[in-house]
Amino acid sequence: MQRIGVFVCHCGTNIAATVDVKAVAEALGHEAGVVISQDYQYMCSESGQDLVKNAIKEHNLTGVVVCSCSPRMHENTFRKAAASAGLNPYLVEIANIREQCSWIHKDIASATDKAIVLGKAAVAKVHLNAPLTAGESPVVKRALVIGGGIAGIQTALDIAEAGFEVDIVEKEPTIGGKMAQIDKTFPTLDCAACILTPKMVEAAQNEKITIHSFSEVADVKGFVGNFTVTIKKKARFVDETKCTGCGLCTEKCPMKKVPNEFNMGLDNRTAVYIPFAQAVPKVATIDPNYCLMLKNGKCGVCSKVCTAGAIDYKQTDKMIEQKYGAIVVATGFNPIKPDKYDEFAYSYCPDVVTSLELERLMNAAGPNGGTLLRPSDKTHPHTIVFVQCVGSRCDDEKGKPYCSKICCMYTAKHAMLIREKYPDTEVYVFYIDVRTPGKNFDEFYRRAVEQYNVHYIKGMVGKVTPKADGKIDVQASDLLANEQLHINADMVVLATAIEPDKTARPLATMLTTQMDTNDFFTEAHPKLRPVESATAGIFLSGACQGPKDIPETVAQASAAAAKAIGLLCKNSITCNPCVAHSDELMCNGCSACEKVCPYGAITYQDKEFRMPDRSTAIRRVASVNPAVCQGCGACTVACPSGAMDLNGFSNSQIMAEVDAICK
Amino acid sequence: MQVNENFEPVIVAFCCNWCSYAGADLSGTNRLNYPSNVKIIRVPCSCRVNPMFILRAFQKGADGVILCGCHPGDCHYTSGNYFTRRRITLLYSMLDFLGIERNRTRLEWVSAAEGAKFAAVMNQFVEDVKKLGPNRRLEDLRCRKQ
Amino acid sequence: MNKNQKNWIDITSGVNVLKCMRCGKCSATCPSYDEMEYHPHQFVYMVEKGDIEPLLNSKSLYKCLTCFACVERCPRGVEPAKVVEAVRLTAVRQQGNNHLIPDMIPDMLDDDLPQQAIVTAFRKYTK
Amino acid sequence: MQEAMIKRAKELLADGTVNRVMGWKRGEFSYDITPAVFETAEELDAEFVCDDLTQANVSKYLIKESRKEGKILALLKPCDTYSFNQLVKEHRIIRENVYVIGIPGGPKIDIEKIKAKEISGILSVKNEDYTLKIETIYGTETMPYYEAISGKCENCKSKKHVVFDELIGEDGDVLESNRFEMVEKLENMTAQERYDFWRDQLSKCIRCNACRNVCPACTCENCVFDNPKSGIDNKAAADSFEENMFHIIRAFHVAGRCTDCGECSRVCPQNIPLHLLNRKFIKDINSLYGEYQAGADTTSRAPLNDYSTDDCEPSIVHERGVE
Repeated sequence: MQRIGVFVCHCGTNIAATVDVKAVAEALGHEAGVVISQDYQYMCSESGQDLVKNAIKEHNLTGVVVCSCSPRMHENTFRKAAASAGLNPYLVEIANIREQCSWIHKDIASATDKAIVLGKAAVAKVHLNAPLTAGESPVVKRALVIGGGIAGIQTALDIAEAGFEVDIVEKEPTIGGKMAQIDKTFPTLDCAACILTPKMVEAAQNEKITIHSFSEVADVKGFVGNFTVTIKKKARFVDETKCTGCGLCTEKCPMKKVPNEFNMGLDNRTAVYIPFAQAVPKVATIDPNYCLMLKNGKCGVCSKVCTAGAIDYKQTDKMIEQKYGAIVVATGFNPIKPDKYDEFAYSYCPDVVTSLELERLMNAAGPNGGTLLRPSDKTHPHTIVFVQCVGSRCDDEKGKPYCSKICCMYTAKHAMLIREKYPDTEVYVFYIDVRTPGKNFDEFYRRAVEQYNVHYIKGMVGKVTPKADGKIDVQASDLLANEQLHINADMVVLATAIEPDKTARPLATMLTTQMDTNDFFTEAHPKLRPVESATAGIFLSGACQGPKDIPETVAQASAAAAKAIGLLCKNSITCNPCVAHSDELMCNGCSACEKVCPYGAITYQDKEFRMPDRSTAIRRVASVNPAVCQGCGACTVACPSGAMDLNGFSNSQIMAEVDAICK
Repeated sequence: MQVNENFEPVIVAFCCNWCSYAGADLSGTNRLNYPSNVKIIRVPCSCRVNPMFILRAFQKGADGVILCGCHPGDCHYTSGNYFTRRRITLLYSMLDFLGIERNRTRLEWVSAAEGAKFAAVMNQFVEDVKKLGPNRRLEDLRCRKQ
Repeated sequence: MNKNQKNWIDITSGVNVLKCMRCGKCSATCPSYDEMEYHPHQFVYMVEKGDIEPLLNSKSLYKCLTCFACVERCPRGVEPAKVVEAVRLTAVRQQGNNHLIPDMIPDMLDDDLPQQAIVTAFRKYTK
Repeated sequence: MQEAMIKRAKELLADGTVNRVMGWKRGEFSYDITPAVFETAEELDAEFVCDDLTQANVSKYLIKESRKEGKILALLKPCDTYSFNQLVKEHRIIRENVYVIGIPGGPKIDIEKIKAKEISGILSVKNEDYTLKIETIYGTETMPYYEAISGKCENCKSKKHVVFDELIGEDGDVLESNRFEMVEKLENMTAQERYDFWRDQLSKCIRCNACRNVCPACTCENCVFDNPKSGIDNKAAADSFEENMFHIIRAFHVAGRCTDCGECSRVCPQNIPLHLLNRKFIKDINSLYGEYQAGADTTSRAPLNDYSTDDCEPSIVHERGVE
């Protein structure tokens, strides 16, 4: 026999002003199985909770209905109260008579009627509630960081510092990411390599960190605390354990005409290559698209000169499987290619470059050894025009709708560096708005204007026309002077928008995390949970979540690490007990539920059953892994026989609510 | 059809916990009105709603049933509402095939931020069902309280 | 500010001038820039403010070549040329409304006049 | 043809390929052809029947039979192979335990259509050059073959066997059929007319459960309508609504799985055109989510267990047809 207690909250006047709470308590007191029905000023207060606890003990209640605010608000409060009084917390139901009743309706009579119906539905449901126990699931004490840029490196270092094993998966042959390509950093103008490479080395030398370079995540299974990840180690045709990084092979390789992606294709590399001198791991990689041995079977020079015997033309992609408790996504960004904008002549004029290309042109390790020269004729440029917002803040399909955030600052940096090094060069910056919020940022921009005399012009470049004499005509508007300008420039630099890496979208699908329309990962809460994804156990680090500069990226990387460490510190996590379960006697083994499960929580096994006629039969039946199931209920509807049901929201419970409402 | 001015329909609304139920809460927080005919049943995801529940509601005397879930692509469980969309499209099409008035059933995507949309949808739905009058075609008179 | 006029321009141009982020790319790209008193970005801005009278009285209206370079290059999809066209239409309508009425046609007809010319003139001067 | 089947079945029994044969035999009346399992050559000689009246789809029987000791021979008409394949896909039939021989399909004869001509006391029916010669206790009657064609064969969708180990006779092709004609006709009626149509039909239902019991897609270990835990269990019809609910839910449960074999309408003692509900789902699925034929293969994803991010919204119901 059910013994149900009903507790109606006034919520001060929030509920009591429009709902006659005494009448609600009175009406629900007559429902079958209800042994006590009370109202109280503030049910969630300590004395209100005591009221519930005492009633549970005094009346030996088997179920509790609280008519109060939304269950999203205080369901946990009352569950905990029930638990402390010895009642299973899942025998508590909330009737939402505030957000969905008293705050919506003005008429006391109809609001009271509705509150009674909602209460009755909750009573009908609680009749069928079963005590549930939250299971525990162990946490694997190892983290995976996807992406080895500054974000991934920082996250990995922080997690390792806390004493946990951490693996970095990087798709390129070296870690370092975009920051490795950058020359100087704003607003301090210190050398990027000088602050990044020590961190790369630190990551490589940290015994808790394993770097899987030239690797990709191929598959992700499992759930928070217990992910199983398949990592594809792409064939680099060089034995990582043997290669000493001496670079002899790269010197001797006869195939020297491969566009060097590290230098943005501004110079060439060999088919066997080490991306840059400070690469980590410092191991050669053979590019199979260009290697003469791999393409035609003729050459083998690198193998002959390698004293370590590290060259292995027969190497194939290798799959490794590893278990992780937490995953941090740090897939970063790429600048877009501005070739869709015909007016900027990027695709056919070599002296129109993107900012990242300029970064390489100015870098001491770049194609010109740090001397800024025009790519077309290697002469010194005397007039340089910077164009801001190329592809950012666009409302068309060519560009991105958002502000890329970092361009204003790096353009100021470029302008300043050029004026510092080549005072004879005139620098023009065409801007729409200069956006420099951040510590010492606006001061930095003002320095470019005031100290370095960079010409900032409010307006946009409309057309870039390469001329026969090698100069470039830049047609632009100066909105403040209200005139149209023509600048006879030597070089044009486009501050192109940045976009999430192309690998992010398929990765999001594997991780079952959400993305926005621009393919940036969506955080669990835009203000309060900025480094967590909505999927438990998956954290976000760096520009994969949105455009960020280096300090912000590092801050977020450490924050993501802190969240991951918080998870890894636990020995086990409590699972949601409101999960699906299959009644084996009714299951047909038809696999419909398995097909709709987004988590792969359903597996099948052949089980022996005793049939009514005492014979035995082997049947294929579904079973749900309660630690993997998240309780969406998709399977319960796919199941034609009704064998699949959901704890806490069972077929009969929902149907009881329907009946109570429709009566 | 005769329109009874005093007809107060029984409306059952199934709302997914993560978006639409929160959206309904938000319309409360913002004090946006909609008729008290609407009674909400919380489900974890719109894909938890079995066609049986919808038919059961009609059987027991509901005049309209509305199902609310996260916008496609925003499902907390990644794909639940996509399954919902197919199932419910086919079910509503079948009810239409059997001659049940189309405006008695509805599926709406309401996010946790769309309190105003929730109220507007409910106002519209109640109005539409009121126009249709009591559900005679799919109601089980036996279960109606006299 | 003439609200009706502004509404009419908004409707006939089909342009949401509020989308403009004032980058000036339209004016940067305009081949008639130097001929114009008011430039494409000013058209958009002044229509937004409802400051339409000066535009109606300016020769700039007729300097626009309708080459659509601004439409092509506007990063916000504002389509300034359509705004100029809408202002131009406003002016045309104001100046004795329609420049061509059907009753005028019979007098203009002669054997050498291609019918296409009448249709085109009609389209251009009436709308 | 029947002789060829018996001969081949006996061979397969003799060489041990199979130890049972799933076929048909005569029931209480000679024209009542019922599915039956044969274990010996003698039984086959004595009782095996496969003639123009043999309509029953034996796929469903193979769920249980394929779980027994040894292999069973199944003789499947083209339409039956779709049901068979669908059940293999759902892991209901254990394929390894069935030896499938594809046999030619219909059009088959429906005895009810002969009876409808007020011919009674039927002893036997023979097809002589597309004229039916009907021996009755009152003498011999004749009628044209096509006038007695079974409802389920009228809109044959395929003469192709989608699964078989060997064939007796030739394999055919998937046919162009106008099987959705009646569904379309209903769709073009007004809501009131549709309601009246179904009210007339469904009110005849006596909840005998024949449709469910014969349906090769309704193979649940325990049907929701028999299961007290489901909350909707009911055996007999207590009111008109329950027929609606039963038939809608049944059609929904088999949506995307129904191969359109037509058995439900064939066995209905009240002649309710139940297959129209299934065909409505098939038609909707084909038009909204792409052509799909349940049972055509064993690997594709069922349309209701699948989705596309740009599927139509349910409001499409409002945009089509007649309110």
